[in-house]
Amino acid sequence: MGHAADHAHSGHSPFFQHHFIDMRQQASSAKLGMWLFLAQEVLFFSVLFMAYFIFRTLYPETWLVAHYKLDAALGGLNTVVLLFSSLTMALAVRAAQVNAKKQQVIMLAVTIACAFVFLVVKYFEYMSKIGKGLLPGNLYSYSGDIPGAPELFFTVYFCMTGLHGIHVVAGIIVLFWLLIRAGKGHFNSGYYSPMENVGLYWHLVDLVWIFLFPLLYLVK
Amino acid sequence: MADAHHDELGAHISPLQTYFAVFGALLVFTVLTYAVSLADLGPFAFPIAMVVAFCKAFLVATFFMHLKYDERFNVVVFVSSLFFVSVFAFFTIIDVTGRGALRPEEGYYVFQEELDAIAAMEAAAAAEEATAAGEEEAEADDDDH
Amino acid sequence: MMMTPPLAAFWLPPAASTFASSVDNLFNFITLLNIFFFILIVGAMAYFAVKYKRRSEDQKTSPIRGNHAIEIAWSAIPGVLLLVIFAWGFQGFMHMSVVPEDAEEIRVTGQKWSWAFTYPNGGTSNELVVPVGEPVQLTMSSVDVLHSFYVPAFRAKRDVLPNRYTVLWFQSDEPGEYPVYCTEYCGTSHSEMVATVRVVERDAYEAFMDELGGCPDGESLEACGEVMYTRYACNSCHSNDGAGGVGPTFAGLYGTQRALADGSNVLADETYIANSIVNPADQIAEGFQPVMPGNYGQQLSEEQLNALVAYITSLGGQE
Amino acid sequence: MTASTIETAGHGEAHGAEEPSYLAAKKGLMSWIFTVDHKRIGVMYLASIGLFFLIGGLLALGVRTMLLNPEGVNIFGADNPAQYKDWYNQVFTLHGAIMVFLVIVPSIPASLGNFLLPLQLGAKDVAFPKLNLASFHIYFVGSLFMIYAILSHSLDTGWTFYTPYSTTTSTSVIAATFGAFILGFSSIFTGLNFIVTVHKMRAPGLTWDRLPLLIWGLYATSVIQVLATPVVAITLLLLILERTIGIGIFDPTLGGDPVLYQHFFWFYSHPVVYVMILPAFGVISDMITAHSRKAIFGYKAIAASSVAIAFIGFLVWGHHMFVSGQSPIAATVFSFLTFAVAVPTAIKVFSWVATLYGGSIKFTAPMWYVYAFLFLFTIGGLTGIYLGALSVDVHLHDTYFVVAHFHYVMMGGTFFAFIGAIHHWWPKMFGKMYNETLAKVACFLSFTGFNLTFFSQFIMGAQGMPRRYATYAAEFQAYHVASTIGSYILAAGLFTSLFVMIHSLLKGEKAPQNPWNAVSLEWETTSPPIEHNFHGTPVVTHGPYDFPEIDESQATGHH
Repeated sequence: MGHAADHAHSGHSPFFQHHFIDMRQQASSAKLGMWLFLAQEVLFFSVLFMAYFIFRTLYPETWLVAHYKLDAALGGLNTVVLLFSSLTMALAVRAAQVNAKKQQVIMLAVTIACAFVFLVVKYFEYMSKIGKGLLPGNLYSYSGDIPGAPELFFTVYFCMTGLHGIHVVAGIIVLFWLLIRAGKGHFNSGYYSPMENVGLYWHLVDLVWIFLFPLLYLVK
Repeated sequence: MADAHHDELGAHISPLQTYFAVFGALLVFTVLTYAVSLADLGPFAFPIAMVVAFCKAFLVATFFMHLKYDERFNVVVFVSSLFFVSVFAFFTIIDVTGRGALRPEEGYYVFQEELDAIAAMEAAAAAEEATAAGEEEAEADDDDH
Repeated sequence: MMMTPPLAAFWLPPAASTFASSVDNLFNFITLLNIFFFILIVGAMAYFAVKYKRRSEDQKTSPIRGNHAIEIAWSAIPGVLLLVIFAWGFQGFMHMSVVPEDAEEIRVTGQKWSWAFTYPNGGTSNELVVPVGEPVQLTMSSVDVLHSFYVPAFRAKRDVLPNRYTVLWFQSDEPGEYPVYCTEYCGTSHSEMVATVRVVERDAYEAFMDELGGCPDGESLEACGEVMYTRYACNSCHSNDGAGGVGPTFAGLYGTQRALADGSNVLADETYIANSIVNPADQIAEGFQPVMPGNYGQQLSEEQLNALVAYITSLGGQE
Repeated sequence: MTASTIETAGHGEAHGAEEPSYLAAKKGLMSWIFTVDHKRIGVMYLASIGLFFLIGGLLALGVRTMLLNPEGVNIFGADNPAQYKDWYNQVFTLHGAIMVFLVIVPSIPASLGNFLLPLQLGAKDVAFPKLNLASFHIYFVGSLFMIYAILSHSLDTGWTFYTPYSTTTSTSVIAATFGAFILGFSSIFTGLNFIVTVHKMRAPGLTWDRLPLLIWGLYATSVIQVLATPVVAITLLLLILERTIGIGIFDPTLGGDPVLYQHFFWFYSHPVVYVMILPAFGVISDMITAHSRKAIFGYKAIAASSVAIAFIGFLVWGHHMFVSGQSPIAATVFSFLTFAVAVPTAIKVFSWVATLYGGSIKFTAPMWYVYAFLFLFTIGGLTGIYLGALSVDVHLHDTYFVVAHFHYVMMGGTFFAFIGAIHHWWPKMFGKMYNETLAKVACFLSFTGFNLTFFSQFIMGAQGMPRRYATYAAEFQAYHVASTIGSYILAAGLFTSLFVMIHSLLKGEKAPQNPWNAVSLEWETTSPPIEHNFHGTPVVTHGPYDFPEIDESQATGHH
């Protein structure tokens, strides 16, 4: 295993934590931790997906009619924005791997900008729904006629996109933290765990949206 | 330790082209999903949309999230989370859809809305039949002449 | 019907339905198996405790770390026994789940905290009377939260859900009276959400049904109201002697000025009393929660409602 | 010790002997509250869990006392019967909620697990020490919400928060469920930390087949915590939204489905039963071997069965819903899988008993608890068979039979193992020995009281006594009285245990490094351990149960 050699090697990084043997063990532990966290996130979202499928099965006509109330163009725009932010996030990690400091900062900044665009678009969507009374559960007050249980469709819509939106907001916060650290030049080929793991988180947020978009906006 | 394809921690460095190609593919898939939703595919629309979404998810997980080059166990973690979601979904759905299995005509599982919807559908069908019958009668009358 | 084996007689209440014997036999089978395995395990522990008690500090121990044959045996044998139990339980459960075609259907409504039984002729009571030797189907729903309908003597239980019907059936060949419990926690008086099921001959069942339609002939309105007071379980929340409860007492109610939760006052006359029975949420008395079910208007016939009002009026107040 | 084949390599031996223990390394309250030392965090969990166990236990005594009479005993001075019943409902709900969310779920993993896992792995700490501290702080905040719920409007839903009752009652459901939501994250982060630590931080030579079985138990537990807890977290969040803005998912009047709540709830809450019991299996394996000087019988079968139980445990939640209006097809599948999970459990019990064969059994206090555990858990497990069988469960569901069954498993199983394990590792944790005789008296009292309390509940349950009843039919009174008397004896036993512990802390003799001559890694450091656990990195060359007394000359060459 060559502990002694690795130990000496790990001395390079000021971010080495001494209960680990070396930087590789530290990085792979952090990454496994992140994957477990993502597994947890998948189960977290799964309940809402379950609610979606069950009520869709019970009220197919509601789902069919109600989904036309959502703006597929805005949803599509947000999909492209998030996919692009995923690309820039991946490029930011790559920039750390190849020691390109300036590129890290640029890519992170673009990622954050995309996240804000996503939220702004979401804001306009929400405002239009709220204006029409297309709201969850008891708050539902839409004057038009949607068969079945439209309250539940909008409950599912707001819960799913709302929880996703909260994840985007949390993502923005940690991305800013990364941006500051990247600006200070903390990340390089030998240490970029925070960048990599935030990246994984951000891609998962993207993954969830990849399913939300067709399920809510498009599906018949 | 670091060479053109690996960083100091021994992780794989993907070439830039890979990232751009994946992003391109994701855009194509997005357009495809949209196109599928416009075309009238009936019962196939949903499975196709899901297959496309899974393809996109696969691309993101494999290349953007580096699962292709990652430790196998991380793949196991992610796949097992999906497995347990499917267990969760499978059992809950066999219950929800199977509650009326024994004597459905007696309504083990009835929401008022459903009853209303069924009644409305039946009324509409009856009305349609009545008009159709009326037309047939009219046609029959025509023939008589 | 099979004799109740002595083991079941100790553990289980008297059996009074057709599928009870299947449940009891399986219960006994599991009990015997359990006693066998319990003695085996605890016996071995006790034996080893004596035989291998440490006698000296450097006592040598066996190097055994496993034995595939034994391990396979003690996985496979319980596995097979468990399969048998599963199949047996499944068979009994299917018997309980599939309702015979010709069952007598009685509607059950669960509400906090009483049961109402509506018979084929439309009569409603909070006593369940069923004909002996005939399958009876209970089609159940709840007007508020979850309840569960349980008759220990019939080994029958099923949850009662709001806005959905669940079905439970049984056939009892043993005339008698058996307790009914609610076994899904439903709030304050969950433990008093009990009723009686009376298994009677067909004639008596039909006579009981006929009587439910209205007040019995020749009885005064007040006396009939008193019967309704218990039949519809008004007494589970409203006392007739001034004692406190979930709802206001009826004693001394009539003719008084009632303080309402919204701060206003109202005279407790016949109109107020009748309206409070039919639309309980309309005028909530001060200090009480709006928890009374709003479906008595459908359950009570007009005559029964009048009788109940007459009874409450007779309980007093200044006049 | 002759058999110590654990070598220390690397640096640090020079300044070894004089290094202070983790307890003495730093001083002051802040050095505890903000510590990242897994041992101190474990001790803080132990203290908090003990405190909540005391509160939950007193509530249990309240429940038992109120049930002495069929009409109830008005020990809290309620003004009228309705208020009395409301209070009874609150007392049993709080007992359940506190015991489940604040005591049993974190019990062994968060306290002993935190303390022992890195030690048994030969690591300096868990993989993410700050996250570990965060888990404890989250637990603390979650418990504050629970306490707030109790003190504001109490809680009367039962610990399961079934809808629609929980969305309509006037008690503090929001505070309580939000507390449980927060506690869930404490559980998730602890599990995540443990999994990474087991995968990445094992000492050189500590291969998967040399892990102590406690590690296997904790590992299987952690998998459940990470994968099941998020489901209940979001479910409770939906419940809160249901109560505040009426989103309708569980509300039948809006087309929602109250039974869906039960699916979401039990998808977590059944696996979490194994979160409660699997670590107990682990400590029992470690204790039974050390005190009988035998290698465990069927190491691989026990390790594999822990993982199998964790896995199959995810597939059986519907057995809580056999009478809920669930479809008969689903009920059948769930019943079948429930029996499938019984097999690995049976394998474990048989293996423990077989481990005793040919051993050199010393009846120390921990071994008394092991025996009590085996006795009680066997009853708990065997009575589970009745409840898995569909037709019998219809009769027994929601009666005292179920109450007795899960107390035999959770209290008789997990808690007796937990208390035994506290005795076993007490010398390591605090460097003090305890009064052996008094500890055995406590065990005997607890054991006797426990059986009296809960065996009578089996009988009245089978006779048809429903659970969660504030008042009951007179025919059940004899059983209730027996049960209540038993609970007082049980309480006497537990208070004696508490006294043993406090007495040990104040007046106990100094403990040697390895009082039981066990051979897993935690005994290779001082008692109590130094702050960084080991001087240098330990190297493992043998299994966790290779005791020197084992007479290898008798080996026939194959197992």
